[in-house]
Amino acid sequence: MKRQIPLVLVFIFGMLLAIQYFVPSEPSQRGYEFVLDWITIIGIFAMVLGIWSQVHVGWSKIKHRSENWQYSIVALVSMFAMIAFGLSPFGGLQGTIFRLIYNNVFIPIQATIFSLLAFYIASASYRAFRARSAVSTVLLVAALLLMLRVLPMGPLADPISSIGSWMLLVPNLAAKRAIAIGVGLGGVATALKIVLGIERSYLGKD
Amino acid sequence: MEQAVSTGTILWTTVGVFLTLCLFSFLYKDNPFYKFAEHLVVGVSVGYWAILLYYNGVNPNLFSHLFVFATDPATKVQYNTWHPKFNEFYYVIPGILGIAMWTRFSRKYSWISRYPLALYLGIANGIAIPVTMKANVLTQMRGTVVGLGFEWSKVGFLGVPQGIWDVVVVVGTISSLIYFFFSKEHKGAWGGAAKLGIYTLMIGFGATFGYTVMARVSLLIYRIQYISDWWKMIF
Amino acid sequence: MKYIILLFLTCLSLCLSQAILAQTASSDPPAEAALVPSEPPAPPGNLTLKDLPNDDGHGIAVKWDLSPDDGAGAKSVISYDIYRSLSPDAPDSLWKKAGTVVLGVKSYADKGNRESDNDDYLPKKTNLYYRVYAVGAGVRSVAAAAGPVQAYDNWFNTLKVPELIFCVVFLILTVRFINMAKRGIDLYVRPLAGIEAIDEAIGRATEMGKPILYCLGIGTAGDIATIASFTILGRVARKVAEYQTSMIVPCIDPIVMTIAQETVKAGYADAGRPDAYKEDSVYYVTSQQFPYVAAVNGTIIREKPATNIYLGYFLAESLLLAETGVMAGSIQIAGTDQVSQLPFFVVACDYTLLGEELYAASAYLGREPLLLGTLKAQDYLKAIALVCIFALLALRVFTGADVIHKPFDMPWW
Amino acid sequence: MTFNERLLALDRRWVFLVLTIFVIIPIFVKFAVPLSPPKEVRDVYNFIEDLKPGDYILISLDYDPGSLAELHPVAMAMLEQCYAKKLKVITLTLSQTGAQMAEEAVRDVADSCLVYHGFKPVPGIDYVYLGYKPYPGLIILGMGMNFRIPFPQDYNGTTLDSIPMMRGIKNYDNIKGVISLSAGNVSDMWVADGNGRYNVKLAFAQTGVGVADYYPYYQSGQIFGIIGGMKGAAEYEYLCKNPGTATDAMRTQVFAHAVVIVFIIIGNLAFFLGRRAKARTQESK
Repeated sequence: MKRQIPLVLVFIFGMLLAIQYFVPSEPSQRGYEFVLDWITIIGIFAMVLGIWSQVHVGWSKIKHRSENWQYSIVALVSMFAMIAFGLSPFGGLQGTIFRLIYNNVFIPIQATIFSLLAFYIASASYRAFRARSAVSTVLLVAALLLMLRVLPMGPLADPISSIGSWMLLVPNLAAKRAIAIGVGLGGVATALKIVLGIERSYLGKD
Repeated sequence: MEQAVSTGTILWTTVGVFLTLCLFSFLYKDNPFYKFAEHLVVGVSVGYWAILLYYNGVNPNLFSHLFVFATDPATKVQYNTWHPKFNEFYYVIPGILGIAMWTRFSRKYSWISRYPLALYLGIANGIAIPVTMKANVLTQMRGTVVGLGFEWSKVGFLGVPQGIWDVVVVVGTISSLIYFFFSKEHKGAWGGAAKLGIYTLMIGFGATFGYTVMARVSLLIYRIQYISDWWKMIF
Repeated sequence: MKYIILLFLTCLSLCLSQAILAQTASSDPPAEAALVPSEPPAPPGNLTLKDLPNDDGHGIAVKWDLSPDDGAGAKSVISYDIYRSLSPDAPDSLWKKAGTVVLGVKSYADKGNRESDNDDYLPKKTNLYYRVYAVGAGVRSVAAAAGPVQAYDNWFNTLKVPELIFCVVFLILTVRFINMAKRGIDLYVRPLAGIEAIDEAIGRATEMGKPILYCLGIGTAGDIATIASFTILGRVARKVAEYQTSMIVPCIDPIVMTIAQETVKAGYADAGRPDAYKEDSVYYVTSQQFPYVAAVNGTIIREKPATNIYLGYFLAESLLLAETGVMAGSIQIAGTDQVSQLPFFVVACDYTLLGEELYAASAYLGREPLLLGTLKAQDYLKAIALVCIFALLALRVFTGADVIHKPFDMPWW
Repeated sequence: MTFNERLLALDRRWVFLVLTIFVIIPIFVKFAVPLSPPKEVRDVYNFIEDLKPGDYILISLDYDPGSLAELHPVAMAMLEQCYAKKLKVITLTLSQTGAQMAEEAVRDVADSCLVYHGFKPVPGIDYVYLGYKPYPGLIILGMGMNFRIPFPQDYNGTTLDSIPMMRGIKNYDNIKGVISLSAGNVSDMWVADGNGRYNVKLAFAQTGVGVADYYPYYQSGQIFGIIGGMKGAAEYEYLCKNPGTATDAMRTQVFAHAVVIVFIIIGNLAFFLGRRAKARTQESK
């Protein structure tokens, strides 16, 4: 009851959905769309579990006064404030405060975190691009040549730029293809392992 | 172009710039400003996501099937009248499955939540099997076989015919695939092919890395622009 | 406001220039380029209608012969307009425009909507009639109605035969190798560096008395990479429990969190220490990419985990997380199916599982014969794919491109 | 601790600091980046330079606001070049979300011509903006027959025949070339429908991400030039001697890349010196 039925459900639905891909008829399409809605709806209900997890972790930090507990208050208050501002009495998704917070807190922070990559890509290059072995030398040289494309190189500009294009179009393409084929087969194997019930650790014990 | 900027705009942009600087301070070391910005954005994003799911998820995907919706003639906004409708009653099933997730709050009945999880994984994996097979395996095979031109008359890199480079692509793809074989040890000729494969992979990785630097620096330029716009607005 | 003024000025200057030019241009020859509706082009011929194959029963395949005026002369065709109706002699207003194609094209797949309240509804098993107009410069040809034709459901999509063959072969191979494994036949797999590193890394964490951070990426529980990561998480959790280390699993999705909790709990139970499992060690952070990164980075820098494991679906956060991990002095193991992110993991992490190695990892860690069976099946299908590539390429080289192009140009692909 | 050991153990915050400084410097210190535009960019520039005043050119601004950073500078520099050369410029967009942006660009550059060149191109006489219409493939084909088929009127609703510069201008035969600035597959349609069917002389400006896909068209001669990404934009501005936002951004890019490259070189030097020193101490033992 606790493990067998879920395993049977995984098998039946996995097989049905895999077969559905080959059946274009209307009932099959409608069934597919209906079942996709299930996934969405289960995900939405699970959001309550997510919020609960946030509150639980945050609250236990505050209660036990563990390190940095003050910041958990920031997280919890901002979460509930955002939910409150987003509810209909405040205008819903188009509410003024909701929009303002979204545009002036959420968006700038996202963009800034993304832009940290400029620094990280520099420090990672400095640390990791060392000619330790033949393989790492190849990695280093390839990256270096692509970076040199941007610099004013005078007469060297054309050859460097064409080597760069060549690397993107020939070895890079081959590497991407091979990885994509491997990933495809590995992905199918993993999905099959779940559907056939060979892999079942996600269902827990007992 | 002088334009009057409202105090509100200045205030809110200042908030944004302040948070931006808080986050940049992480580069020096972890500090209270970063911790504040981090927890703030986590809270705001969870709240935002929850609200988004409610309006764009629960309503269109569930409630609209179970209840009669009406449109407010003034604002054109749809609202739920909470009057049940019965022609799509089967949408009760996902509703029940969703609620079954909540049994996790109880120790005794939490196993019930495995049912929706099992369905979720079954559906996701079932969909994935043929789609992955097609999108990754077959499409890439096709690309290798007919995607390349093998034109011997066209001059490519280093004055070598483009067709030769196409052959190099095929050889690179095959040797990289050989690198990924799990059943055979990398020894002898097989090991040589695998080695060629790993070099191909590394050139590809290095090139991608070097190529990406520009895009990442662009992100930083925009951020600096954001701060300097604010600076100009204030002073 | 400024735009309105500008627009106004633009209009004004336009009018003025018109007025000025009207005087000077009066001596110009008449504008020969003006669009004088030419004679209508000849209509397309031989209209044939068929049920659209491989669809849900709301589509019709329309074919015609090109109009004689297609692509040449003053009254050349520019496009063809396809109209559909429920009756051959319905007035023009009841003919619904189904689509437009450019000159030189002589077929159209009319995929209608399946909802009866939709404007583009194409009813199933109902007589339908079609007209195809050749449209010239400002005029269109006459068109005769053709029909009737009916749309039917199809029960098998013949365009998906290649996938079907590959899937079935894979299934057969998997079942065969699993049976071999069950019978105790030893299946060899070569060692994989990243896998041994996971074992060492957990040992290191125990020595240092520090936790292990396991990040499942930013995929949902429906992404195969995340699912593969669950299978590895179970084994890592088991080892963590055996070594009596602690672990931190921040999740980006509530469902991912739920499954991860079950998985970790099971891992602890397998190790015989179910009581050591702490519910809060697997927690939900937020569903948004960059706030999630901010939080995980904070956790890494504050908790200073001995080991960070990043396995699953990753995008730009790959380097953001991995570099922070380096700052915190953690050993790092990564793996993703995202080709574009592998370079960053390779550069910043100590071990990287490349692409499909991520999917193989659970078999390696568990060493369970059944899992090794699927790994073998994977290798065999890879070999088949290689053979196919070779064979097709050889065919292409020896017989010329046309032969090989023909099957590949079919809408299968 | 020897010098190279110290270098090897260099705190990454020094990298961050140096990068920050070199990213900020170009904002305050303006100087010309010596760029050496490759042939494919020079080809586009020279094509326009070699046209005679009064020649017609079509510039299709087929990008949406998302690609503004990379393609807008090209649009600005190119439009100014055309206006300054007194070409007759026909502009339009095949991107749904780009209609208003393109209109502003076309007009703004005309306005700025007054400042830089002492005259203002007149709409309807020196340039025309046709606006946006859906189905790019059909539009491109339609214009091959007659501009009036897809665009009976311009963006402001003036019929084409009452626009002075459009008199007698029927189709691609009356214009010297087409330059499409695009972030996506509209370029493919220009090649297939424009060049393939009507032999239009064609050049592209593409975003950095997409440019690699369109080089084959340049090699095969289907397009006569291609401008790629921010770098291409800066190079074009450089050729036009009209530095703008792309040049500014490029200045920062050059510095940032130089910093990263120098750090990689330093790291490797320290690594090799350290290895040699280690080998020597082992020898002496």
